[in-house]
Amino acid sequence: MPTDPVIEVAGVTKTFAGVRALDDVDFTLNRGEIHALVGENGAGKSTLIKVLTGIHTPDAGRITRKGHISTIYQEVNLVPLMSVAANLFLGREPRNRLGLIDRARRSADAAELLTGYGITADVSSPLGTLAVGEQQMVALARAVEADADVVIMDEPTSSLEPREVETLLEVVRKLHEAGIAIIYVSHRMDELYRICDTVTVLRDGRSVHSGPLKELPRIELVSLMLGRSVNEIQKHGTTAFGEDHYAGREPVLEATGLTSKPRINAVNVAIRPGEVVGLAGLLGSGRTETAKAIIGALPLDDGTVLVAGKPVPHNVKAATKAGISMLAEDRKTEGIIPNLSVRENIVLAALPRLSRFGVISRARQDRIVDTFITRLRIKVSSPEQKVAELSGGNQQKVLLARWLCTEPKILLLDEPTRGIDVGAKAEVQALIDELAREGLAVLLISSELDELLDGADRLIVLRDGAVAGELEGAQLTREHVLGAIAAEVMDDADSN
Amino acid sequence: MTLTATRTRWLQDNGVYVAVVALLLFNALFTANFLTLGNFTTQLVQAAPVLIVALGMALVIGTEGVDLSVGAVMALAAAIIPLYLGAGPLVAITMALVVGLAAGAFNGFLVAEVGIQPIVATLALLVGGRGLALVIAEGQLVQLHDPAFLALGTGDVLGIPISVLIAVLLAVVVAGLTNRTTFGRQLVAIGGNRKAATLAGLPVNRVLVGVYAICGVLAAVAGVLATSRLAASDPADMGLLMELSAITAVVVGGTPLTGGKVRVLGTVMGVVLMQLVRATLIKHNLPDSIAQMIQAAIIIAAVYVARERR
Amino acid sequence: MTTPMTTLTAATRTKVLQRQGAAVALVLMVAVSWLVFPRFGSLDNLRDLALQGSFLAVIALGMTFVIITGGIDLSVGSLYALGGVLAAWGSQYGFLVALALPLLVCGLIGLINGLLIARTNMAPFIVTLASLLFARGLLLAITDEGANTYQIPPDSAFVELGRGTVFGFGYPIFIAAVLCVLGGMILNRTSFGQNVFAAGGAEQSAILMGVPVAKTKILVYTMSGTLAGLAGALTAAYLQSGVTVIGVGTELDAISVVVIGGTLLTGGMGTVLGTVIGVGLIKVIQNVINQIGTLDSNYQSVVSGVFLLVVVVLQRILRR
Amino acid sequence: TARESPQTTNSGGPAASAAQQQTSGPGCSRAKTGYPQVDVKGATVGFSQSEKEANPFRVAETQSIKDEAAKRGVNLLVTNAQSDLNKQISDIKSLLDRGAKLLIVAPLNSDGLQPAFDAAKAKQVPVITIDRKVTSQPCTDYLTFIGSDFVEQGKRAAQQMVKATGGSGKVAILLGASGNNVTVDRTKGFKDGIAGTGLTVVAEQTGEFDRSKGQAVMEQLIQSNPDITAVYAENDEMGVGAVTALKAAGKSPGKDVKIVSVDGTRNAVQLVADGSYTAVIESNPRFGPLAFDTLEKFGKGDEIPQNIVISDDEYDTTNAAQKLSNAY
Ligand SMILES: Nc1ncnc2c1ncn2[C@@H]1O[C@H](COP(=O)(O)OP(=O)(O)OP(=O)(O)O)[C@@H](O)[C@H]1O
Ligand SMILES: Nc1ncnc2c1ncn2[C@@H]1O[C@H](COP(=O)(O)OP(=O)(O)OP(=O)(O)O)[C@@H](O)[C@H]1O
Ligand SMILES: [Mg+2]
Ligand SMILES: [Mg+2]
Repeated sequence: MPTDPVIEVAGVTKTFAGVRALDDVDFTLNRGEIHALVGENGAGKSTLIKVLTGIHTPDAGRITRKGHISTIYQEVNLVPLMSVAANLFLGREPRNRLGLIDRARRSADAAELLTGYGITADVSSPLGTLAVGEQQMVALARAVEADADVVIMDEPTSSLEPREVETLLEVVRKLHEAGIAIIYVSHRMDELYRICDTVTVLRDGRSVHSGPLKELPRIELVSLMLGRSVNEIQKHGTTAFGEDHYAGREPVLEATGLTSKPRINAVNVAIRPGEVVGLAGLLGSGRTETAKAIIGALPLDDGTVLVAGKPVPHNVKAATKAGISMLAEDRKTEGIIPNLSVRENIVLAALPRLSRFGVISRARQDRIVDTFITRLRIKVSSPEQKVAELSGGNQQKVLLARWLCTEPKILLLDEPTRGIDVGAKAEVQALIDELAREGLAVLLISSELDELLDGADRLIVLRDGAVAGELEGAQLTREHVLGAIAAEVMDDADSN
Repeated sequence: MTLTATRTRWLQDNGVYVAVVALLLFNALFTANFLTLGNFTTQLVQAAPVLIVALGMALVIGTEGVDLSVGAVMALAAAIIPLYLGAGPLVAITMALVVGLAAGAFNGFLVAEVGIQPIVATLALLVGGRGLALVIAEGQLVQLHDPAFLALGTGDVLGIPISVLIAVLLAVVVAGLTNRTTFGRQLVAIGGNRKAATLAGLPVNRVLVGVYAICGVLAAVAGVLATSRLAASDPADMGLLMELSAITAVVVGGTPLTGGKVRVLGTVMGVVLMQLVRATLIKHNLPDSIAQMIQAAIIIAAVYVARERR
Repeated sequence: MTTPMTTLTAATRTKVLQRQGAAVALVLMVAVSWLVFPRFGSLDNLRDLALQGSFLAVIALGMTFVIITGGIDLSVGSLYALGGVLAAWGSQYGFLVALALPLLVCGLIGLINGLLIARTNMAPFIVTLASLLFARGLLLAITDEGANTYQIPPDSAFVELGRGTVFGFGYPIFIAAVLCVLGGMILNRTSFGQNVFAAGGAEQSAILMGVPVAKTKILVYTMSGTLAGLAGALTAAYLQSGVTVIGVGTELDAISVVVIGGTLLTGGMGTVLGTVIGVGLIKVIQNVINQIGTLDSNYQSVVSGVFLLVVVVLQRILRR
Repeated sequence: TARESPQTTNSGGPAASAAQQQTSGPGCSRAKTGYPQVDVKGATVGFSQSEKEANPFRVAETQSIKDEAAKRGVNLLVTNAQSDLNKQISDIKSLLDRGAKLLIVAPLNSDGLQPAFDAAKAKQVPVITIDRKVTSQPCTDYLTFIGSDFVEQGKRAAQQMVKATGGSGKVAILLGASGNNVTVDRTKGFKDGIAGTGLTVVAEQTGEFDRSKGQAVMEQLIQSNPDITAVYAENDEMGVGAVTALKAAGKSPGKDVKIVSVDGTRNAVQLVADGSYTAVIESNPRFGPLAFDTLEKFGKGDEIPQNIVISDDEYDTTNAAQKLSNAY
């Protein structure tokens, strides 16, 4: 491939309050290439991107840019209260003859544009009412439509389900054909190998490898990322779930008739101790809402939740007390408390257990925090570091730790491995496995089908907020699940 | 980290202390009769009620809230005192505190349960509360003569004025509350990210009601002390514009209005700084116009130094 | 398909109620007042209501923009008074000076507010609190500690700006109306307006989306200062003098009407129409308290407080 | 200057000091204004009060108007502007709207009520302003002003101060609220009054007419200027606050520090009687009888002087005990 760099980075270093996020990094993006940027959580990927786009100024080094860069950042960065259409065209609104914004045209254009991305939501409703995945697609559409020479995507698929991922990859391919250079960050190996030409591996802020991707065996890529030998890694598979879980006799969680119009309708979920139940479904099918309904965070029109046969009042506090915990999908707005330290974030939900007469026991708190930081390999400079300063994946681990230290009976996990690197992902999965074996009931929501198939003992498939089927044992195959999900497409065809 | 960065960071954290020391130095050099015990006592006594209110305000601000009604609550407390003073000072003080508690809990209820934005929820009590106090007092200032009650404002223990002792004690309690208790941790978590705190199963509403109730009680305590010192119940003027003084002191002391953080010692220093500024301006007999402009400049300077960098 | 249809209309109905909670309250208030107090509906009374509302509306218009960006402007009360004094002083040099001077000076103070807030990351509450003090101090300084009240010659053209009428309705009413229409248009139909929403709705995201957040904030505070100065100038023209004691607590009035009008104090959402309705509500309740007539003056503030509470609680309940 | 005849309709006590007044300026009659004749008895009269009835002066003022209205069989409408000038204009317009044929206005400020006066003029309703003189035209914009002369009050305070101190010493002035013309006038009168004596002003700081602010300011001043020998407070409340501050600083007010203030509230006069206060210049709030008399006379067609200065009493150590019942 001829070298025609559109972005050149030489010797860039960036330090945050003692953390060296980028250390003498060189990086070149050539015209028309799809360049994978990979590395463990906290390796410096997002920081490099922010340096490229000018959000951060590097402490040292040189950056050369040609042309216009358009970026999809790791966390959805749109304005939730503004309408979908306004978000799409913010900064380049269509005007009428008087120079005023032509709202009708804006809506029409937006609707048309989004249909191309498989989104049919009402473009005049506030963006915040869309599911996270849908928002991600809006962000994608916005970035792609902005006449860019370079498009940067920081984990664009982390909250997308398979069909959406296909749409996205299709978009990437089209961009590629149009000669646009792309930087693509993802922890999903399959995607990388399907679309990327070249790869740069970051480890601890240093660029450890750069070259064509196809020639690099997958196992070697992982080894480069983790800085461990190939042998060491071969012991693990792609997912790290064990086989069977011990399933207890009576369900510890019984949620029946959960209804919250118009989002979910008469959903039943029952989980036995030691069982991992997966929730499958398309984007916006109501998986998140189901989990929120169980924990009491969604106002219900109808439905009851029983824990160990006893009804639980419909609020988060009561549910938490009854032993239900939920790892929220949107860690930025519903998960981390940005001002607080890692330590404080971890013990937050378990405080009552760690204190006597309302006074916190320092020793017990530290013991728990240290345990989880080592066990989940959370990368922090110290437990006192502000959680907002951690990389996305490490924030996710902090949240997981928060829930594990409440010692719940039932754990609702909404996209638990979203944005987590391969190494840590395997650990998280192994952990889920271990917890289930210890008798925990787990509800697992994941957009990665493999994760669901391997991890769950039983799958509930949701469609349009209602249960469309349950799969167990031999039915747990890709084909069955896709079949159950895809029924929707046929339904749509029927009714039209 | 570079040296300048360290220095900026240090100044950012300790700017308010630096400012207090600078102002003390200025006064020691240029203000007549400043370095006297009597003068220091005066400054502390005048600062005590503001500090007590500011402590409550700091907690409220920590939850990403604000309480505009503190001045009105002080007036309510003042109005209550003469009604019950006949039954003894303890009864009167208790009643005043109960009213403060009720007012605060009401604010908390509006914020937590009804979901009204703090500034508006407490604005209602700011507008109506003083009116209510005046209705209770029938628009009259009442002179107080009960020696036991008045001792609260004028008495001292080992030379330290009682009101100053109470303020310091309360500061220590509030510091313990924020740093060492579940309640304190939950409070800043709510201020940092309320949605996340809710999903983490924290008793969000209970904590919010509690915080506003504490703020109400503290405002009432301040009202009682100020009333005792004035030797009169004066609901028309008691605590007028106290909300702004308290908020200023809290913010100058390094607690951000965006919530998620409470600095108790900083708040104490913020109160002391603003008190010193006022004293300096009076002692140098500056006209009101200049005094107000200088105050504005000092507030900006103090907050500028302590601001969070992006 | 009937079910989706009915849910749709029901949904639209609740949406209207949610958005227009204040409007519903205003219509109710007006209807009841009209029935109970025969003089409420008199043309004279309505003219006076509109005129009194117009000054507040001009200030609240600026405040609406500020609040939508997630900020707050406490300096408007002082700037309102300062604007009046400057206009009265300037009136000796003619109409243009009387009008331009307050706009320039108050606009400049607004600009400084904006610069401090946008460029140094200081909290709007505290920055504008400082300029509240500063502007009041400045006002006292130029009036010899309040001893001088500048008079506007009764026959000057400037007085006409405040006192002139069309069909008995004062010019300030029309000026406020035009400004509010313009304001609404700017908010909803220009990129600047969109930037205002974006800056308040999610500041970090807006920056990442390329919105000039700092510039937007600076503009918004400048606007708010200028409008407060204009309101002061109009008031001075109306009162024929630069009264030094006005504007105390006006910032709280302005904030309440904006919030009553449904604008979120946390930013990102709001309408000019809502603010106008909020102004209407506040002025109507004041008028009604007067119509009752027998209320003890101390009770009046209790009633105002309770009213404020009822409106925000109602709105909150409607929004559920 | 014509002298009004003393009023005798009132029993002694509080109203006694309202019994005399001086008048000045060219007269104003119904003939000159062309206003219709209105009988006070049975008429609808509007009273626009400026501030909340939350201090003794306002309470006594409103009460005086109400009492007198009841006595004369007047249908009285009352509004309160809650310290908001724009509201006072609305208030006055609404009083007119509600059918007031005569108006008594206690202006919030000397300037700025022109629109309200114009509205009254348009309806041919005579307006009497009380307690604070406005800058508008007497006889055209309003009928007459009944009230105290604030500059004069300051001068009289100065006289008392000179008498008590022997004309030498260091004075601290506790100013009223900034920007308020009562503050301005009482300061001017006092400074004029002490000019040429041995009294020097060492500090002047605002106590905003508020007792606790007066106390706080005094506490600061007595620390930095321990040699202050006299305090002039522009209202009683601040003066009483200063007494508390001085006592706490180990001074004995009334003796080593002389205190003179303006108002005539019961609390201050009591202190004078007790000996810990030097003198109080009264600012008489009992406008009721005089206001309605004036309206009656105007109705009859008599000429009304453009200024009617209500007479203010004085309380010092010689008379405070006897006159205590006059204080409000
Ligand atoms: N604003 C900040 N302040 C302090 N430290 C920061 C900040 N942003 C990033 N860091 C640190 O820089 C390092 C790199 O973070 P970065 O977000 O670039 O990682 P990443 O490779 O994108 O990880 P992930 O896969 O988890 O998203 C981390 O150690 C992180 O804690
Ligand atoms: N606050 C809200 N207001 C209105 N509609 C909402 C709201 N939140 C979600 N929805 C809608 O409810 C439906 C279900 O959303 P939900 O988040 O449960 O989907 P999901 O299956 O979890 O999707 P994802 O894959 O993004 O997690 C979606 O159509 C979404 O647009
Ligand atoms: Mg990242
Ligand atoms: Mg979801």
